[in-house]
Formats: sequence, C-alpha cells, structure tokens
Amino acid sequence: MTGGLLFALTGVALFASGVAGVVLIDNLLRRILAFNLMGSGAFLVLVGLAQRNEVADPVPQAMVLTGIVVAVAATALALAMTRKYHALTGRLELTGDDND
Amino acid sequence: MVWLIALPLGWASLTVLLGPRRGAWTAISALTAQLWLAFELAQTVRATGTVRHAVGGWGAPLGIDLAVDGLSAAMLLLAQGVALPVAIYARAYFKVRSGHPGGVWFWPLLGFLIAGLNALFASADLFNLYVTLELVGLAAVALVAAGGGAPQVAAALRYLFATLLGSGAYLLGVALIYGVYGTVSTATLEPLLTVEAPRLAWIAGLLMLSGLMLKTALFPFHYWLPPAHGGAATPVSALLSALVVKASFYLILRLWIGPFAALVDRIAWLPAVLGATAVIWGSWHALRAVRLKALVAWSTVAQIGYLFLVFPLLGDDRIALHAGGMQMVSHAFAKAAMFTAAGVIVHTTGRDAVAEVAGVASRLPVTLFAFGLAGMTLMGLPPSGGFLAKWLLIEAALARGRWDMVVVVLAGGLLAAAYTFRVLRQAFLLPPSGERRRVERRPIAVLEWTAFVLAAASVAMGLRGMEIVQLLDAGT
Amino acid sequence: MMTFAFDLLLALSLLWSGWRALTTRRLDRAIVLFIAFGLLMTLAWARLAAPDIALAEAAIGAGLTGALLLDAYGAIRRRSDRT
Amino acid sequence: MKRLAVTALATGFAVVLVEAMLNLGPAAIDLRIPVRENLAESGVSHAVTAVLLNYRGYDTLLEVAVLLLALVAVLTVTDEADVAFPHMEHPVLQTLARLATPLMTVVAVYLLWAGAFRPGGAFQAGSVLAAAAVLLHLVGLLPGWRSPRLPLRLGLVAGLLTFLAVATAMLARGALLEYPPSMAGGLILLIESVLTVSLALILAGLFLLLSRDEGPS
Repeated sequence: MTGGLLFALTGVALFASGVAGVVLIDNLLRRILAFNLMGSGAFLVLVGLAQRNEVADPVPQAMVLTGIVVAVAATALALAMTRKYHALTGRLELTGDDND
Repeated sequence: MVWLIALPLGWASLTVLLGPRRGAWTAISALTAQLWLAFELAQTVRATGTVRHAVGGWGAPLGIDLAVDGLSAAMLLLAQGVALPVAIYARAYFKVRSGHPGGVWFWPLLGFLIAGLNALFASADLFNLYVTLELVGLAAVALVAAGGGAPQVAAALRYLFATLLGSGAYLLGVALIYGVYGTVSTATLEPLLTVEAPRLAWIAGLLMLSGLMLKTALFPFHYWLPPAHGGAATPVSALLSALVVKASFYLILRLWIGPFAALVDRIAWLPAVLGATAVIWGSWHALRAVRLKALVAWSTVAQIGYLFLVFPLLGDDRIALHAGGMQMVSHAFAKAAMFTAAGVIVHTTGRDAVAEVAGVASRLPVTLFAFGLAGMTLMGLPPSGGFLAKWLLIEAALARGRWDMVVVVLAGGLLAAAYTFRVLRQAFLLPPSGERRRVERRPIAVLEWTAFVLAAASVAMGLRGMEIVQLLDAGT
Repeated sequence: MMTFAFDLLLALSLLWSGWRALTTRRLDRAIVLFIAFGLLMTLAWARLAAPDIALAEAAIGAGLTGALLLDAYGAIRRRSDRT
Repeated sequence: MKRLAVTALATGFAVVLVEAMLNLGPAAIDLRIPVRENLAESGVSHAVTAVLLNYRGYDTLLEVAVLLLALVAVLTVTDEADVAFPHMEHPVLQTLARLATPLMTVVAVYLLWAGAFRPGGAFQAGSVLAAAAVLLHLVGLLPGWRSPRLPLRLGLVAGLLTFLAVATAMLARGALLEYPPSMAGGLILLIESVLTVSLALILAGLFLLLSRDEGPS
C-alpha cells in the first residue's frame, strides 16, 4: 500500500466518524468539531486517492486549499451563531421545542 | 452569461462598501439588468442551443467550463424573475421595519446568494459546483439567522448543520470521482461513467445525490425546513422556498440525466417513494399548522415531493423532465407569492397565526387575491403553471402505467386545496375578532402588488407553457 | 519501510486524536485535542507532498480555527459563570 | 438505539468504501500532464499556484466571495454587541507580540512573493497576517471590532473587487480570467497582493468580530 492510499483510507474513517458526530452529538461546539473532522476526512480522500501512485497532483491540492478556506468560513459562521444562541438562551444544545 | 455571475458578485461587494442598511437601489437596478441578461441568454439558447464558456480559456478538464442549456437558462431566468420582485418587496419591508436586524446586511447577503445561484446553474464542473453550493448555503443560513431571535438562530443552526452535512457528502463524492477518473468536468465524465464503472463511482454518485437530497429537504430530510423557512423574515422565506431548495434539486436532476444517467436507473423508485410520502406528509402538516408562515413552509415540503416523482418517469419522451421544469418554475413563483402575501397579512394583523386571518379580505383584497392565485397553482387548477406541471406529470405516469403516481398527484392537489381554503375561508367568511383591530397596521401598496405580480406570474406560466417547454428542450 | 511505518503511526494518531476530540468528556480538552489533530494534519499534508496545504492547515485549520474555538469556549464559560 | 444505528451505519459505510478503494485501478485522465505542459503560459512556475490562480482561478474567485460572505454573515449575527475589552495586559507578552508582529509581516510578504515559484501564496500570507492581528488582540494591544467603517470595508472588499475587475477585463479579448500569457505573471501578482490584504482583514475580522460579543467581564 502507498502512503497516498493509506491517508485516503484514514480520510474515510475520519469522514465517517465526523458524520456520526454531527448526527449524534447535541453540544453545538462539539458538533462543530465533528464537522471539521468530516471536512478533513474528505480533503484527505481527495488528495490521498488522487496520489495513490505517490506522484504529487497539484489539482486536488489546490481544491483542498479552497476547501480549507470554505471550511473555516463555515466554522466561523457556526461559532457566531452558537455564541449568539448561548447568549440568548444560555444553552449549548438545540431543543426540540423550537420546532413548529 | 458570465455577467450573470460577475454582476451580483460586484454589487454584493459594492453594498458591503455602502454600509449597513444601504444598497437597495443598487441591488434592484442590478437585478433588473440581470433579468434582461437572463432573458437575452434564454433567447440565444433557444435559437442556437447550449452556450458554453471556458473560463480562463483552458477548457475542461484542465480549466472550468460553464455550460448553459435550456434547463440552465430556464433556471437562470427563474432566479432573476423571482429575485427582482422579492427585492422590491424587501426594500419596502425593511423600510417599515427600520429596526429589523435582518435588514442591516440584507443586500450583500442577497447579492452573494444570487451570485451563488447563477454560478450553480451555469457550472459544468463538479468541484466548482461544490463551491457554489457553499456560497448559496452559507448565504441562505445567514439570511435566516439575521432574524435575530432565539427561534431564528436555532432554526439557522439546524439548517446550517443540515446544509454542511449535505455539502460534505457531496464533497466526498467529488473526491472519489476525482480519484477514480482524474477529472471533475461533467462533460468529460459523461462518456466515462458507464454501467461498468467501478464500485467507487457508484458510491460517489450515491453520496452526492443523497447529500443534495438533504439540502433539498426531501422527506425524511425535511426536518430543518419548516422552522428555517417559516421563521425567517418574509423576503428571506420567499427566496429560500422559491429558489434555494430548487438549486439543489436542479443539481440532482442535472447529475441524474447527465453523468450518473447510467448508474441511477435501478434506484429511481426510491426518490419517487420519498417524494410521494413528502407530498402527503407535508400537506398534512400544512393543514394542521397554527402559524400562517409555517403553513406555507410545510406546503413547500409537499411541493418538493412532486419534483421527486419525476425520476422513475424520465425517458426519451422528456415529458417527465418538462413536468419537473414546469413544477420548479411555477412553484417558485407561487411560493414566493404565498410567502410575500402571508407577510403582508402578518404585517397588517400584527400576528403570525392562521386564526388571525379572519376577516382581512375586505382590508387586503389584492393580497388575498394573490394568495388565492398562488394557491391555484399549488392545487394545479387550470390555467396555472401548476396545472400544466401536474398535467405533464400525470401524462408521463400514464405513459408508463403508473396509476399509483397519478393517485399521489391528485391527492396532493386536493390537500393543497384544503390548506389553501383553510386560509381563504378565514379571510372571507369569518368576522374579525374585536381585540385584533387595535394592532392593525395600514397595508403597504408595494408589498401587496409585488405579491400579486408573483402570483400572476405563477398563473401566467401556464399560459406561456409552450415557450417554457421549448426552452427546456433547447440545447440537447 | 521506515516511511510507511511513520505514515501508519501518523494515520493512527490522526484517528485517535480525532476520535478523542469527539468523545472526551471535557470540552476544553476536546478543543485542545482538535488543535493537536490539526497539527497532525499538517504533518500528513507534508507527507503527501503538499506543502501549500500544510502551510494553510497550520495557519487556518489548526491556528485560526483553534483560536476561534478556544475564544468561543472561553466566552461561553465566562457567560455561564456570570449567570 | 439511534446511537447504535448511526454508529453501525457509519462503520458499514466506511468498510464498504475502504474495500472499494483497495480495488481501484488507475485513473482515466491524468491532469498532471496538462498542468505541467501549460505551466510556461500560466505566468507562475509553481504548479499549485498555477491551478489556484489560473487554470481553476474561477474557483478561487468564488472562494473569496464565500469568505467575504462569511464575514458579512458574522457581522449580521453578532450585530449590536459590545466591543470586547482586552483580556489581559501582561507586559512581557505584549513586548513579545510587538516583536513578533514585524517578523510575521516579513514572513507574510515572503510567502506572497514565494507563491509564484514555490509553496506559498496569498492565502498563506493572508492567514499569517491575520494570525499576527489575533495575537495582538489576545495580548490586549488591538481591540475587537465595532461595525467596520468605510476604510476598513474598502480593505475587506478590495480583494474580491480587484479579482473580479481583472477577471472581467479579460472578457474584452477572450474568456473570463483568460490572462494573456505575457501579462499573466504580473496580473496574478497584482491579484495576490490585494487578496493578501483583504484575506488578512477578513480572517482577522472573523476573530475580532466574534471575540467582542461578551461585554465587560
């Protein structure tokens, strides 16, 4: 097995645990962590799988750079809303009753 | 075509520069220009077929290609056509509510949303589509959160995690596709993705499609939609229900008939079953909703269901595709009209409740007329666009002997009639409660008439159905 | 062989730190673990011959995201303490 | 119950995916070849920068829009909050931060310049500058942001507007973002320089806006 493929497989595991985390975890801060794990997993798959023959490929590398920036943008927005929610309600978990 | 993307990016930045609560006229004039551009583009596509643009001059697979065929052109026209009246509505809406926190940065957020939508409809590159999806998703979430209260922020958080989960699945799918084929250009991929594709390509397809279904709020992924669409400021609700969910549906359809066509045949029943369930489940909740805007939001869940009925019916005769296109267009106008009309009623009565509608017909005849016209489209009464959409859907179902789907379409129409009349009955037949009169505010003509224009457009789509069908067929 | 053993170790530490960041009981520890995860990701990018991503991951993925998370955690704890 | 189901699903999904990955043949298309062949015309000699700002520059344009959008979104959400007071005023740390800032600025300029032919570029340079600003804030030398005023807003949008202006100016003779090979290097450097400033402001802004929402503590 090559290093590229190994990291791609690691990425799959990270993505799966990230998704499970986003679905299962109620604490919003931790859910943001899970989202970031999920993103990192997808990035590792993108570069690792493309480089499974151990030759660097600049195209997925550039895509991941774009992806990292998008992820931090999403994280910042998520944190801003989490902080606002905590300021308004004093809670860090979404409850069922704000559903209509 | 390029200007449809560059222009909104430009005015979005410009309105950031102008500062808080400013930029309404910049946005409205730019949107007018965009509507004209989209119209010109649709004419070109109808006359000469698909319009392509190789960004950077490289061409796929090295560069990113834009491609606008009939379906894309129709969506672009739809996006500008809904956005312009909603923008005019929003200017008046936030002017009366000068303290509304959603109005502070509304214009730049709107600009980025429209830029993202237009870029999405024009793109022919899977990774580029991911970036546009994020642009649309984050802008939509921010618009919901801008409402400021705890329910809005909670709804926006729910929406954010749903949309991030959806685009995350989509991104992993793109990563796998790049791993398997070494390209993300849809045109390059189409001949490569055959029935003999490796298993990884199938998984990629499933991941991308299910991520997008989550973003489209297909049952059972609809949980985030009613609070987000029902709780946001009215212009935002209208944009989200009319355009944002359509964007991810458009992408599903695009991938389904494009690169993944060879892979998805065997699973076409699945989205249709979920769609049928959504029609019933959404309508049922709309019938029982207490808040007026929640009723309209649940109706969106139901109407999205119709869209997914087309998948097992897609074929060479293209009737199902026409049905899907018509349903997207007519529902977009009808739902924008319904939300904007509901917004007028909420503004005038001061309360967001179905029961408060009692007796407002005499005060707000235009608005109620708009609400009724929009309801007509949702029910599928002739000559509205919704009628044509449902007619085409039934025709496609009958051509394949799918009586079960005919039943779903008809039942959905009846349920839509039931929840629309639930509102109209209150408005026309019941006397207003005395206590309410005190909070009543004067109706604003701009708000009423923009709602009416949107509703009229949703009906007119039925009268101009031939042109739309021709446009959908262009460039194939 | 040596490099593959190193890669394997790195992959395992990535999985472990990621997993612990989601499951550890205390939130502050979870965030610190997440920052450690980001630094390990930097190493992984270096191993994947992607120095550009390694730089961005260190600065944005671990650095800025970590700072944002810690700051949010601090603000939330202070607010909870006040009330 | 839900926990068990989700965990089982996620594990099953990972297993299927890993199995499929292990049985994967070579890719049909290898973009490394065209990337290399066109490098001479791209205006830069570092392949990742060529992809990021030339071949797939359109992605980057939209990505800058996402960042600016995120900043506006954060502004929207944290509206009407108080300005955060510096957390600590430790003289030693302040001196260290004062020393670190020019150093980080030099690093950022180097990264920006290096991006043309080796790892580096606007995003890395911008984030180093942003990190410097965050550091100054943490030691109490830089206050959190109020609603940004015009000069600051100009700095925030300059990157996207410059990028957009260059991209659309190219329409006069060809496609969006189609740089003439002779000018490509210069145009990319221009875009990257303005982007560095704007990205630094946006990334720092994300932090400085968020850290203000708590009032006096």
